Amino acid sequence: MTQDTKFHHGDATQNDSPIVEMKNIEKHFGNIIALAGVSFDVRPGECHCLLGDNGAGKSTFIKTMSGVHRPTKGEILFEGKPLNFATPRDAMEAGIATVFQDLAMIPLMSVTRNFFMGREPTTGRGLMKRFDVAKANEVTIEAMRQMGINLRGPDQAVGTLSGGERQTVAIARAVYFGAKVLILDEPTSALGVRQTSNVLATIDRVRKQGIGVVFISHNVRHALAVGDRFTVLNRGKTLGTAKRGEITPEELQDLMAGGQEMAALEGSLDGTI
Amino acid sequence: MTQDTKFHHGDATQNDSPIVEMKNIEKHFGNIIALAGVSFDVRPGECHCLLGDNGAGKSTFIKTMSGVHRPTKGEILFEGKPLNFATPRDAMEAGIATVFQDLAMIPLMSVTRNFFMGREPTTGRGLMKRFDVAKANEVTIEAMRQMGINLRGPDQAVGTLSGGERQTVAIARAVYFGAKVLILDEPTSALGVRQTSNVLATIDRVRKQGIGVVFISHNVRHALAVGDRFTVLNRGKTLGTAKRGEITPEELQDLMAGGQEMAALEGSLDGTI
Amino acid sequence: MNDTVQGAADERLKAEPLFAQLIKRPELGAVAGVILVVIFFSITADRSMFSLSGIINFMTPASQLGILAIGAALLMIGGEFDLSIGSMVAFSGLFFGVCAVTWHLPLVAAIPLTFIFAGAVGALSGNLVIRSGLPSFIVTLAFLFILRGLSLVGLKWATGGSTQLRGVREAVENDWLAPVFSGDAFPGLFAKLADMGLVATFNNGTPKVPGIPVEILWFVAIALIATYVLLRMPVGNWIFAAGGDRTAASNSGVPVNKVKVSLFMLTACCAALVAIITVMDAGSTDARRGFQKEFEAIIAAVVGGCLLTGGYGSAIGAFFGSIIFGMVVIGLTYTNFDQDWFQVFLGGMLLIAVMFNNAIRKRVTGER
Amino acid sequence: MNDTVQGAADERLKAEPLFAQLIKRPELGAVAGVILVVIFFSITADRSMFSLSGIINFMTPASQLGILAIGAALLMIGGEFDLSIGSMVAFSGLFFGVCAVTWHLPLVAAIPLTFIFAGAVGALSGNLVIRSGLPSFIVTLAFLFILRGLSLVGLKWATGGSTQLRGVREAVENDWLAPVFSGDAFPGLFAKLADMGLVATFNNGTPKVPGIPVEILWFVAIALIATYVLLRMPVGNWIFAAGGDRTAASNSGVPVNKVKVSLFMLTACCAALVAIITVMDAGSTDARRGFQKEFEAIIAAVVGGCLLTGGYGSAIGAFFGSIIFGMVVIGLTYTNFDQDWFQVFLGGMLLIAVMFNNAIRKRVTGER
Amino acid sequence: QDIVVVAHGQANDPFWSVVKNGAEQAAKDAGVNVDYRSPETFDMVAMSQLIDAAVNQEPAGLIVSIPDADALGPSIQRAVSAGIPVISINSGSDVSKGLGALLHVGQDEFDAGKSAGAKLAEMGGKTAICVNQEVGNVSLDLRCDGFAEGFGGSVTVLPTSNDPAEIEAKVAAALSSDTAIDTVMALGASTAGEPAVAAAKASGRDVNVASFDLSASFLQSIVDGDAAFAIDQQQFLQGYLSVNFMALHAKFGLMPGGNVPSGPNLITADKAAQVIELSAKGIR
Ligand SMILES: Nc1ncnc2c1ncn2[C@@H]1O[C@H](COP(=O)(O)OP(=O)(O)OP(=O)(O)O)[C@@H](O)[C@H]1O
Ligand SMILES: Nc1ncnc2c1ncn2[C@@H]1O[C@H](COP(=O)(O)OP(=O)(O)OP(=O)(O)O)[C@@H](O)[C@H]1O
Ligand SMILES: [Mg+2]
Ligand SMILES: [Mg+2]
Repeated sequence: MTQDTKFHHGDATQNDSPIVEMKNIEKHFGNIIALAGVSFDVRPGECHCLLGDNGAGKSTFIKTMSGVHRPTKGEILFEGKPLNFATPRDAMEAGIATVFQDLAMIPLMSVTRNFFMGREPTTGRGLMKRFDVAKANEVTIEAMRQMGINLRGPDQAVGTLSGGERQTVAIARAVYFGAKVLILDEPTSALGVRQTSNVLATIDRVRKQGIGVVFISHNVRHALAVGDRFTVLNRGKTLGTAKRGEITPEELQDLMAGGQEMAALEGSLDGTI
Repeated sequence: MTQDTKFHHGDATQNDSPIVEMKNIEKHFGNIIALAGVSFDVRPGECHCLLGDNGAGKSTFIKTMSGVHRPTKGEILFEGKPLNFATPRDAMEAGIATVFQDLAMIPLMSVTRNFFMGREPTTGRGLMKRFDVAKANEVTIEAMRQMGINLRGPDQAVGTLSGGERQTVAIARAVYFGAKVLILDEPTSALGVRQTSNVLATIDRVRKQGIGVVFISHNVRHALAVGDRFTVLNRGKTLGTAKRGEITPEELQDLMAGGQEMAALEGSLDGTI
Repeated sequence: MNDTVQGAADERLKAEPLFAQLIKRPELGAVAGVILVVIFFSITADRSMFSLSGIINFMTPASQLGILAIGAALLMIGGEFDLSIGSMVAFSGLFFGVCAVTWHLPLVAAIPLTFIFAGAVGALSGNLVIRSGLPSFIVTLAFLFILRGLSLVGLKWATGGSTQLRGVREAVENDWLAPVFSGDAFPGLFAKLADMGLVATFNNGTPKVPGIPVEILWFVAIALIATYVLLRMPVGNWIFAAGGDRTAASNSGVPVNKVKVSLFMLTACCAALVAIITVMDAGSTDARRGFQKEFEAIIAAVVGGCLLTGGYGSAIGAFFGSIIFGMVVIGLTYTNFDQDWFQVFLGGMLLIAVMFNNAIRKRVTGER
Repeated sequence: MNDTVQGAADERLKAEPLFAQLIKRPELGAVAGVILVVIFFSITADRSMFSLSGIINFMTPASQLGILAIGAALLMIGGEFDLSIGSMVAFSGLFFGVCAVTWHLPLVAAIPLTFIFAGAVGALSGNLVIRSGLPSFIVTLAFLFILRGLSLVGLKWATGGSTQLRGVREAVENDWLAPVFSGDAFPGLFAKLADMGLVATFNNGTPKVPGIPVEILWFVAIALIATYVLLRMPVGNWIFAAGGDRTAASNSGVPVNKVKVSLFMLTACCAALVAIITVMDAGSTDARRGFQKEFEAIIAAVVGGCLLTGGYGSAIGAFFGSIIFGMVVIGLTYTNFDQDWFQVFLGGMLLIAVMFNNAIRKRVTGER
Repeated sequence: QDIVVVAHGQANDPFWSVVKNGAEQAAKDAGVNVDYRSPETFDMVAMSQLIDAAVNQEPAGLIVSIPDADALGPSIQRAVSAGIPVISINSGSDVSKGLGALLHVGQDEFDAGKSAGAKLAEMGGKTAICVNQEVGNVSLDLRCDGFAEGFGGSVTVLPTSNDPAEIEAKVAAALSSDTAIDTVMALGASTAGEPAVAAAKASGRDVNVASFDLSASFLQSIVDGDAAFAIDQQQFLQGYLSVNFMALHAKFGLMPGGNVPSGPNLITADKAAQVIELSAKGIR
């Protein structure tokens, strides 16, 4: 394996103003309080990791960012202007692409159709304007191959793909369409080692193009490998934000566990899970 | 964190005859060949890891083991006798519990009802025999707490749980009901660090009780932390089985990637993904 | 909220008023609709609608519908449809009529035979659905036509050419089992109450309400039992699971196929019960009995909060749904509206009742 | 399989015969059912059933049903139901009749008005479904009653008390637009063919088939357009997505609500088209027009392979489903079966056709 | 010899099943083959298609009911121009000749309603409800309209489904909310008539109940004095005579010179008893 290439981890372009800024977001579901005031921002060209225990509210938070939920309280600024995305489509048109934890795929539809769902490429003009199936198939197969998955064919139903294959479709789609901000909610959870390294490399590549990345993960090592800043959530609140280099893996892991004791396992895992 | 306890990794009781033995299993879906002849066995008290790239056929394989799919070809021996589970219920009654990759939960139903689905505890006799809701709630809350999740209440619908909370319900359920064999298909994919260490510790504990564990993971470090034997699948075929200690993490990772080149990432990840 | 064990207080939970807790349950949502409809009619309808005899008057058809609706609701929660319910009423009515009139069987034989027969037909359609993997909609639709057609053929055969089989009342008049399935319960009590002046009487002194029609008692009993089964029996859990996601349920060890076939049999038996009650009450059966009842039963179940996609709903909801439907259908007759507007009114009331109940629930529980 | 770009051969794929590839598609599954029904009738029915006039005879009702069924199929694929289709036929028929007869509007005004009107009602019910979050089943059910009731009220108002509005034929007779929506197309051609002896004639020399009824042309055209839209237009993808999983679709940027409302409007317009064609053909309309057509349309769509749960199906499937249904309904009259057995027969044939098509598909594609 | 009957009433409709029985009896007696066909519901479009289907088979004779001359006219004319002899039954006596039918057997629904209305008015009725179990079915609507005209007093149409329990409850509701109602006219004996009798009885009031068509139980109520009368169209004759005429026409070219009225025929208490048995067998 090539050992010679290292990621560039210079100062993220911290001086740029944030693309998206979220202030004191609260979100309640009936009597359940999922977010109790969270602030967060993403700058162009940085990878901001959102970490935290299960049920901390990470997915709920990025869903308010991508227009799925409307915050119960709090303010969202997009490129400096207050904004409320009414639908995910609005967020997408503003340039935010998201890989949701549940992937947002239609099991009965083919890979290609899922890939381009909502943003189909067309060919022809006027009345003859139609879904460009050939091009769509080509793009899909190619995007998947880049992520390390060789599809049998682009018309296999997504419901019959393996867990990792499905997750890869969602990631490839978001990367393809992510114009300004790319949000990834545990994108590597079901991926094989090869695919995982591809995704991490992709995050790095995308960031270098000046896109802001929000990366949610439970894997400290993955977060540290690509992250520029780290924000930790716990029980619906922020525990704080750290910059790359300001925090050790062990400290970060402790924060992610919500400060609670972990089961005895360290011996065989070299410090981090 | 406690550093003093180490797992016991003595010879798994390799001399015992296997609980489940699968010989030359093939599985076709229409014209798609998912498994092209895979052999595998689990012995009491061992943790046998099933590894492999995305789409290699791991989930399909364990689904034939737990009675969901009927193999197209091949033989299944349970405690030495040829057997074909007609339904997952049969497999369960024989003592096999499974955490499926898609978790097999009903989103609209409460946590407790999902936990005990199919195997409800009852109280009373005769006509008064009824679902013992109080006991079920208690067991659920307690089992979840042991895994590191504090539920708000046992009657929250599973569909509104976070990804990791949901996965924990599935694991806790399988551990509670797994009598002879426990099959875990990527159980830690959505878990936080604390929950992950709990699950790994649980696998260890369960194995010591003489239960056979089948553990699927994409995380080399997790596999090495608890596995006794490692079988690697690639494109529907076995690449071979190795015992603990006979293989280095790097070799294993190479096998899991299907022998293909990985993207350049090693620098920041200390060798394994 | 009796499923709850509350641990230590959790800062991630807001306090929830009891009312909100109650109205969240599918069982109780439909109550809001009932209240609305009652208010509407107390304003617009003749006072006699909510007199004792008026209530019994609309509760009788509501009960007959409700028995079907509860069966349909259970089946819908289990993820399937039965469109053959209405035809089944006609068909098992015919079967029962033939048992009683043509074969002169006593009720103690005729009634169990009818149930066995209906159950067998239900098992047949259920097995067809399971085995073929076809949607139950299409399979039971075929049964809708087949059973309706067989009822006609059977009636003509049994009567020598007519579409109406009569003489059931005479045949069962003196059977000891008859009071369980027909007529009014507690006549003595009501006579006494009338004497005491608690129940209104006709001029000749007989009480206006001679008793509670047995179907109402059956209806209430079945609603209670079904609720108990759904919420407190393992099989209730299986029904929810089978309807919620059949693969997940089956993978978790729920015997999905058995559950579904049993539900088909249950719905068929509900239809048979309604058939027995109505045939004995009317004394006759004809080829059009139960026409479109499958439709009304599904309406009542959906009004009561069942999801068409399965996995969610309640028997109590179907109970109130049937009452809403029964009240609206009969209620207009008590008002001064032009009867030509009947269907407009029926549709409008249904819509308003469901929207109201929905709005209340959203408002109270803060969903959006 | 025109969606496929095949890369290098993959050892994880078995070769698949063309036939298997074709029958896998929802579009073509229903063909097996059609073939079975044709075989059945060629054995049991009078020869005239498959003469040119016989085919046109069963294709006419099949087309009228099919236009509705294609609309219903698109809506079902989009995840919703419309139970008000049948009532919509009556209601827009009345509206059209009033335009033509009472207001003496020329067709060029009456027809667009009718479509606009129907579309508006469709938009209304669609918006109610979306806004309230209620199942479309219950909302459109309310519309079923409301529109049916309004048709009755409207008819009485328009005719001064009757439930039948007559005189449409006379009112539109000489309108230049009439041939597009009524009567037979290509009469000249058929007359010539008859002269040449290619089309059978009655004893008096007029051709048995004066032309192709326009509804058949509409039916075929709509089926083709709908198929094109579903498979080759972005909005087709949106329809599948909206029906497959509305949350996932919406999260992926599909404008789910707009898609659904448009589909409701489309179904309403299909109903209006059928209303216009049948009212002009019959020359009259009454309060029972289109009764239970919603039901038949859904049957045809399901027979043609649409899933009730949404997200799967095809317009071509609904096309063949309607033909199966039309053929079975009319076919019986060409056989010697007693009308009493009609429903048994209809149910049986439906069941067999669907099971057969299902069995063939499973056998061929190796599903289980 | 094939004769086809296309009627607007279904084979499972109590009224039409008697027509069908009559037609079958005639077929047996005359040695011809008869097919009875009807649309699944009251549906004029479907009915015209059934007539077309019948014409395609070129039967020896076609017998139709004509509840909507506009909708059915073209199909009937097509039959006539194809040289198929046509007889109309039941409804359409006014348009039958114009469409080319040889003759009409039956009685107009409107006239039957009118005579029933007149009779009930004569019995002292002032306020009536007309129980219609299939609103929009034009032939039933005509019965109500005729009744209203003959009755003269106030008439309200009570729309119902054809579920006996619902009809009984609705009639009871109408009676209890409007105490002026003294007459109930049901449009079908077994579906609407019997429950109406039960409701009237339970109300404890003196209400005249009459019904169209016959059913054994309703006739029994007439005998018992719970119901006033039933209007019999003797629809058996509509089926029997039309088929018989058609068979004779096919064999010998015979055809009566004018329309044959099959009713109306009021069945009151004195005649009811003797009809019960026949009614139970589907002949009356
Ligand atoms: N629709 C909802 N209704 C009620 N509660 C909800 C809903 N969605 C989320 N929650 C609750 O809010 C909390 C936060 O959920 P969220 O999915 O955001 O967690 P997360 O941080 O993404 O966890 P994970 O790492 O396990 O994915 C959870 O405890 C969950 O139970
Ligand atoms: N029902 C099915 N129909 C068709 N193909 C299927 C079906 N189920 C699985 N497959 C195919 O079989 C292959 C193996 O899938 P499987 O889910 O077993 O992979 P896996 O090893 O579990 O992968 P992952 O690590 O991503 O979960 C995949 O390529 C998938 O596309
Ligand atoms: Mg999450
Ligand atoms: Mg897998």
